[in-house]
Amino acid sequence: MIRKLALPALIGALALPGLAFADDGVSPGVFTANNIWMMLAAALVFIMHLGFAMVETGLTRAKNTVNILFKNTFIICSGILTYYLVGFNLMYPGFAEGSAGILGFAGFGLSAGFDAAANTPAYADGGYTYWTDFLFQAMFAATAATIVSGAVAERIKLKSFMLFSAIFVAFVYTIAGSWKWGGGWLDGMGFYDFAGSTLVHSVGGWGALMGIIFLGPRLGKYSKSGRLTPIPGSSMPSATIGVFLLWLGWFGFNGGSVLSGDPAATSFVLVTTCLAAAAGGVGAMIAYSFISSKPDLSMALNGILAGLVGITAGADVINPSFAILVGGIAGALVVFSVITFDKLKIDDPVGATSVHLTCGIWGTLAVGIFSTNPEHSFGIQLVGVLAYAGFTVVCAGTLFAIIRATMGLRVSEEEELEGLDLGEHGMHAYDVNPSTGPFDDAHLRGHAAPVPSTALATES
Amino acid sequence: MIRKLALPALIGALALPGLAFADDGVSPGVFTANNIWMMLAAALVFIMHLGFAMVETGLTRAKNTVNILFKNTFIICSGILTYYLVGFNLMYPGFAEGSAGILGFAGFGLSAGFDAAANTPAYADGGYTYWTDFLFQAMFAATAATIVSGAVAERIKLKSFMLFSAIFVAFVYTIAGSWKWGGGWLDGMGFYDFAGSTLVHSVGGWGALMGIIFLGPRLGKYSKSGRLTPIPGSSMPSATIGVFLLWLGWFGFNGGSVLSGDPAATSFVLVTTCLAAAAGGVGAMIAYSFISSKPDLSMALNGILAGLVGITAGADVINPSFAILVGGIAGALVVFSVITFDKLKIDDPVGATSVHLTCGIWGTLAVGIFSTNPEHSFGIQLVGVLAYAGFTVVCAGTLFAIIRATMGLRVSEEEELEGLDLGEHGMHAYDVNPSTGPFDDAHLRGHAAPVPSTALATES
Amino acid sequence: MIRKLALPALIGALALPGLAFADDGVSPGVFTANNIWMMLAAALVFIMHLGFAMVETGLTRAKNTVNILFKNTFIICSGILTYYLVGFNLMYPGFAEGSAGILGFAGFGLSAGFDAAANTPAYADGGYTYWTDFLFQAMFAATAATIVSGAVAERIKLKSFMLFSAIFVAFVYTIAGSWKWGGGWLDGMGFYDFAGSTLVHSVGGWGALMGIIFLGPRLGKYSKSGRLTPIPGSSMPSATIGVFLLWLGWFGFNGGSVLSGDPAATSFVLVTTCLAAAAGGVGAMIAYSFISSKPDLSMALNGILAGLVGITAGADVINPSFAILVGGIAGALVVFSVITFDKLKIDDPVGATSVHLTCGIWGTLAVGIFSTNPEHSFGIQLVGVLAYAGFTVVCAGTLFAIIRATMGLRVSEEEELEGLDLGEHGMHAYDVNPSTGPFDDAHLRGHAAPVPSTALATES
Amino acid sequence: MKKIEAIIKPFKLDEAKEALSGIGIQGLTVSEVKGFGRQKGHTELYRGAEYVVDFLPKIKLEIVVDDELAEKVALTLQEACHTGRIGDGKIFVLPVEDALRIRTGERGAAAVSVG
Amino acid sequence: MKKIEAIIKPFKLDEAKEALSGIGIQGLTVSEVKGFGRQKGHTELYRGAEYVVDFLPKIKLEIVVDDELAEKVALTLQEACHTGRIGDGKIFVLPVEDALRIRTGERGAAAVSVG
Amino acid sequence: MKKIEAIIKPFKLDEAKEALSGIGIQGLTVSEVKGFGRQKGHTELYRGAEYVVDFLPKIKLEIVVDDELAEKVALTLQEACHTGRIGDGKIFVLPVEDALRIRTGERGAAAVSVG
Ligand SMILES: Nc1ncnc2c1ncn2[C@@H]1O[C@H](COP(=O)(O)OP(=O)(O)O)[C@@H](O)[C@H]1O
Ligand SMILES: Nc1ncnc2c1ncn2[C@@H]1O[C@H](COP(=O)(O)OP(=O)(O)O)[C@@H](O)[C@H]1O
Ligand SMILES: Nc1ncnc2c1ncn2[C@@H]1O[C@H](COP(=O)(O)OP(=O)(O)O)[C@@H](O)[C@H]1O
Repeated sequence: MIRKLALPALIGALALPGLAFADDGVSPGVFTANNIWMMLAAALVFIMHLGFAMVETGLTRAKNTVNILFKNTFIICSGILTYYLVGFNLMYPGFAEGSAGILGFAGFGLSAGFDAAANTPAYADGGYTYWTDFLFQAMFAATAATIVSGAVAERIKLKSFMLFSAIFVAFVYTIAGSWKWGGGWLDGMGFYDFAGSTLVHSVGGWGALMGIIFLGPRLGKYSKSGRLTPIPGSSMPSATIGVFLLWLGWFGFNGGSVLSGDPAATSFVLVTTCLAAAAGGVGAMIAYSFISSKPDLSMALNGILAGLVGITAGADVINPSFAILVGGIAGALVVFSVITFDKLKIDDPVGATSVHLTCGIWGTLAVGIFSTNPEHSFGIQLVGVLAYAGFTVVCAGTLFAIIRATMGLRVSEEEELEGLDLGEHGMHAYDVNPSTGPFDDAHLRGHAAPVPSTALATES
Repeated sequence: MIRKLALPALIGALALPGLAFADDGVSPGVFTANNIWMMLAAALVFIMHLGFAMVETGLTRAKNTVNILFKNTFIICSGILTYYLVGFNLMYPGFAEGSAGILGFAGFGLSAGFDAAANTPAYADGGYTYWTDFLFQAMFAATAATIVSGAVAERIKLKSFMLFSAIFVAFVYTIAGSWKWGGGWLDGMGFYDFAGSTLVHSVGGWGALMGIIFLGPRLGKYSKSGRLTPIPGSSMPSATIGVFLLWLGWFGFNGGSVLSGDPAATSFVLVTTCLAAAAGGVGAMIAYSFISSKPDLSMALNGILAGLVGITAGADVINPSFAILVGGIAGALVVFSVITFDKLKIDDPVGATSVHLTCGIWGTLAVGIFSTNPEHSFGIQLVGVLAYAGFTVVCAGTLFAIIRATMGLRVSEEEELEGLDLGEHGMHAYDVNPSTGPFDDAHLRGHAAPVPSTALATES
Repeated sequence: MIRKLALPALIGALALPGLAFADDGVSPGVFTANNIWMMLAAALVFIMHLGFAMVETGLTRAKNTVNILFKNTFIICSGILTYYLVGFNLMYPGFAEGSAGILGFAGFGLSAGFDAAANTPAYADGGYTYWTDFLFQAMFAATAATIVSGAVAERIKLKSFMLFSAIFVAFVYTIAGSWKWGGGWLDGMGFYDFAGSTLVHSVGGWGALMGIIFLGPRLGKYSKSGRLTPIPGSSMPSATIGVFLLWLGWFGFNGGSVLSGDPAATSFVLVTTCLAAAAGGVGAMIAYSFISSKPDLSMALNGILAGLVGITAGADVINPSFAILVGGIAGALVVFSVITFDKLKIDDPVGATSVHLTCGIWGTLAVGIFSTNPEHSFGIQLVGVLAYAGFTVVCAGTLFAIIRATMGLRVSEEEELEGLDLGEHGMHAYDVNPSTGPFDDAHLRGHAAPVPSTALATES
Repeated sequence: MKKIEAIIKPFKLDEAKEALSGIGIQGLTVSEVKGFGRQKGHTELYRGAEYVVDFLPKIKLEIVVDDELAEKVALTLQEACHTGRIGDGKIFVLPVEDALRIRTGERGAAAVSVG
Repeated sequence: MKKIEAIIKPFKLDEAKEALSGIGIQGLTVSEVKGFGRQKGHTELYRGAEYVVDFLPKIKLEIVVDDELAEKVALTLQEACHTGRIGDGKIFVLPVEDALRIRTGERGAAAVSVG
Repeated sequence: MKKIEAIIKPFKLDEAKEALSGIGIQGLTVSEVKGFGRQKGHTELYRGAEYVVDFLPKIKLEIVVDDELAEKVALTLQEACHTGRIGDGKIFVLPVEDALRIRTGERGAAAVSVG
């Protein structure tokens, strides 16, 4: 998606609203329908944040669950607010003719939303209103930081992560995004990334990788001799809920990136998206069958996400049969990527780097191979991949280095062993023992009020 | 939202359908799109019931989980049926010109849906059909009782609650609602409540408060000396799922309250809603940081809900920057409200009164402060708040008093200690021990069939 | 729903696109809105797969949870892919004039989607595009196999089930479906099944029944003397999440079966659907109250599903008051069906046969009783029910027989006792003990890396 | 030395702990167990079928003390955990030959003393 | 008095309980434990990596009885829990010096008798 | 025979097991317990209110061995589980009168020997 910057059109619209309307050829019905589609796409991308929270919760240990949920709650809240404050106008600065297209800023807040034509069809060819535009983009923005969250889970200090993620969403993601979706230099070069295999997923993935490198693996994951001990997640149902919600959210992530409800374009994108997701799941199952005769649910789930990330760059320009290929390869790739990263002692509890970085790159390059648009080229796609790699690695690396040097990045070993829930939050995530045992009743567990003596007398 | 009562228009429509259409200026495309938006809003409000169920499940103990889930399942089912039977026509009675606007009833059932124009643009300016109208309103209705459910959890008798909630939804909520949304006396006075900070949330909140007062605190929450012992919830992932689903549902709760898919209005409302939610979460985090250095997830989650409840009364008339303020204050308020209620021995396991009552009042008054509509006044908003307070307190109080005197309100102390799941339902909510221990296998736990002897012989 | 096969229209469209448009009388606004509705319906049906996964997870034991989640993940992935490959064109072959209407095939893949008019209003009267059509139908298809999954849970071999479900979705469901929705012989006879009480639910239900018969009951469910020992599920919250998501999904399942966003028709269908669901829940509660004074949550949840399945065949032709009756009866039926099947030693862990088969039949026959369309007859409905019964029983039975004879159907007794999670996947679903005990930390549980000695020294 | 093992009703744990503190006991070990005895289990229900759960949740306390304290601990526990209703539980006294404090290597009575 | 401690395979609990009832035992305490012994643990898999879980789920039974009953309880349990396969478990007999029924204050054999 | 009961810090389980293997111990039984002692519990927080959790997670090991091995097991465990910090735990030695291997019916020392 490239948001059309409708500033000149806006001026025209103010002068000649009737004509502008006629020019656009967009009826009130189409405008209303388009805008509804885009608002719902925003809602669907919103629910992806719950999806991420659940995947991360499921694939990490129960002693760190509150911490993970808190981080995800913080990211969506702070992400929306910083996007309101600066993000939206950093990402869509309206680069002037002849500008380098690297950095621009259109001012704080959303005052442009009160322009007379900002919420008419004139704003964006009748695709959506200014407010919808902001909302959809804001929901996207927080995604990048969420990707990092899973990779650094179970050992990063809460406050350090909060600082990192706030800056990452507000500045790194948005400035990087302006290069393509904001109409910056990569857009000028012809780089293509429909809905963010690179702009969202690889950016998040590079951030995740830097986090892992600066933190090191979790205690106990590797012995001194280097032998790997897996650390199973705490809840496969949670992980599954997460992945299905993410797939659902992708209806909006990719479907909304059409930037209108155009029937042919949106439905085509949903078909390629779902085919790639399905192929990703099956691809991962097949690839894993070469490794073990016992199918791994977490890999199949990662495979679905891999397929989704893989098709995201080209969901509108890759035909269904190739979408299956792109998704299936992504699903296989994610399996080998997870295992390879594990061998390299890059300890990523949820496979975020494999899903978002490895498959984000693959998806971006796949546009260069399979696109129906002859203008897309593998070389330029590669340039884009490298540009985002360089920028994000430098920014995230610098951020992590500064944070590590000042406030520290990793919790103490005691806290890590005991769990971040107790260390950072002083509480537990679960107490599902239905018995009336003492460990399920806080009032017995702690310094409790004596139970009224009548209760004792009547208990049978 | 004020549902336009299109009866006169209907008559016109029957006579001159073509003209009615032209008058409305609503094309089939806009009508179709509007109605789709409203149906989806109904679906989103529906899923809020799962959200409530999960929040309540998460923030209470595992020994009462089945009971909570059952109550929430009952509320949505019975709520829809009573709204069909009487609720819809109590809430939207079509007060006659010159009526007092306090109580009206348009008859049982939905036969008006078969009027010739009931499902044409003539019904509601092309915003939606009669059937959509009913569905959207029905989904709203059950919400008020659900708010009570959380507050009285872990100690109320199932049947007593079922009776209370059925009457509360069918009569109290609907009659109160008619005063404003049904075009009654408060509407005439100029009271404003866009989507129900007062009509839904405070009404539910007052009911919750009365329930708590009539029931008293849970055993063990306060010692004889009055010292407070917290009773942690059983599942923070469930609570988080609940809050994210509620936020998602609010896209429909507030977005649907525009009563059409009007692009500018709906998208504006979604932006203020999401900004307030985000600010509520951050506001609660900041406020809590003055109390403890260890952030509390449940407070952050309550903060999001607080922001949502707070903006609900004025989501269409409060500008984005003020929406952040309203939400942020709500988030801070909820923290202090939870702690204050706890000090006052008002034992609310899920913080329902703090979220829905405290912030519902705040949101309603905030319209008087921040509204862009100069006709909105703080004084009249206060009148509305007080009117709903009075009516609901009296109705809910009377109901609880009668139920307590007749069938009893609170379970026995033994049952409360043992858990309502066993007492009211004879079953448990969880058995997630994956081992083959005897307590996970009912056939070993209970009077079980002897395992076939071959099984024994082959077990290694 | 009967998908209009727009092939002749397509030809017209190619010749005279402008006229085609005028003929259809569908404006771009309506077309866009309709297609959005249908895409969202596809998304809602998609999320039903998560609903099924959660219901099954909740109502079975924790030692089989990974297996259940894996099966559900596989079904949706493989279902979409086989529907792409052959399913769509088996189900909608475009039976030639005068054909028997039993079996047809329109070729592999989706190349018809690239026809010039495939994504214009000419394709399906402006209801949706070709791509949307495929997507919506694909999401439906996998549902039938999912129904089987729950019924055979906790004892079927993974690979055997995978093979069965892939064939069942690709061939049995699709060929059966072509008889009615594909315009085949039953459609010609006047059989009516709006959204699949029979075509989806009974077909799945018959498959489930055959699976249960071929497998036999779970170990420990029945003693040698035939006495029944219930096997409670592992998570009532999961089951509740599942049912609410299924209800939500039904907004798309039934609402999308209108095959357009027509305001009156879609909103009518949603109202009957929700009333029946609510009545199903209440009906089950009432029916169960004759059996026990302690309400059973799982029965109430099954009742909601029963109401939904029951109304599905006639959601567009049964008036609201009768929808309540149909749903309420379905809710009561499901209670007696569950208990009766249990007595007959048909061991269905999740009640799939009672919900989908019993109530699918009831719903189909109910059309013959309550339909507002005088052409619908009880007799023809019965013919349809029997035809689907015969075909599915034979196909599923043959499949299960072949699989049992070749690769085997049931896991070993040891594996069943130990759990399929360990046997088929070598892993566990849950580890929610938040303590740092050794059984929650893989690195202590397994052959672990020694914890760094500094950690020991500092642990307090 | 003796080991006192007590099987008690779960909600009595707090009172037991307080009572033991009252007589100077500073250490004990607790576990969740299931008990089968004269106290009847409850009937559970699931989807229309009943089954009896015989095993009831109980708490097991283990306290190792010097010989002379054993009787006092047993009586204190009996008093604290007594409700007079079936299922109150049992107290067993077992001989212990030696004790060792892991931290210091102290043996015998010193290993379980307050120091 | 003696305490019989038996570590058995989980699915044998029911048979053990039945067998003990058969010889008049009316009370016992059960807990979930993990056992490490000659029975090999199983290999688990997660995301492509294997690890061996050495600790297997077992059930521990504790039954305190009069001296004369001890041998009978041990033999009854051995028979009921026997499958002949590695990992069937162990039975230990420990001396108990005293018992006390919390409800009544009865001591010694009376504390664990049917009364 | 003797039964060695050790209450240790959870993260020491693996080292304890390795150390015992080192001296030829092939069987043991483990359970999760909560300990109350001189090691202070931690403060937990919930919605603005604090409460102290006194019971800390511990692991209980039970190993039955021949009399002559008992001392060695105790000392090995003490060494392996020692960190020098409060809460390291205790080791108790109890007399055992008999043992029985369910699989074979072997009695006494043979029941817990490697065979
Ligand atoms: N012989 C026994 N050996 C070990 N534990 C026993 C024995 N008898 C009873 N218990 C334990 O004591 C608990 C209480 O016993 P019960 O017979 O129900 O009541 P009471 O002690 O009041 O007579 C049982 O649940 C069980 O855990
Ligand atoms: N020396 C021991 N002390 C305490 N428990 C033991 C001992 N040896 C074995 N166990 C327990 O007995 C169980 C069975 O022992 P194992 O050696 O596997 O088989 P078997 O008893 O058939 O020889 C173990 O899992 C463990 O719980
Ligand atoms: N008298 C006792 N009887 C039984 N268990 C005890 C006793 N004293 C301590 N314990 C157990 O030993 C653990 C460690 O004891 P603690 O006093 O905290 O530290 P330390 O052993 O280093 O002095 C406790 O948590 C408890 O489980």
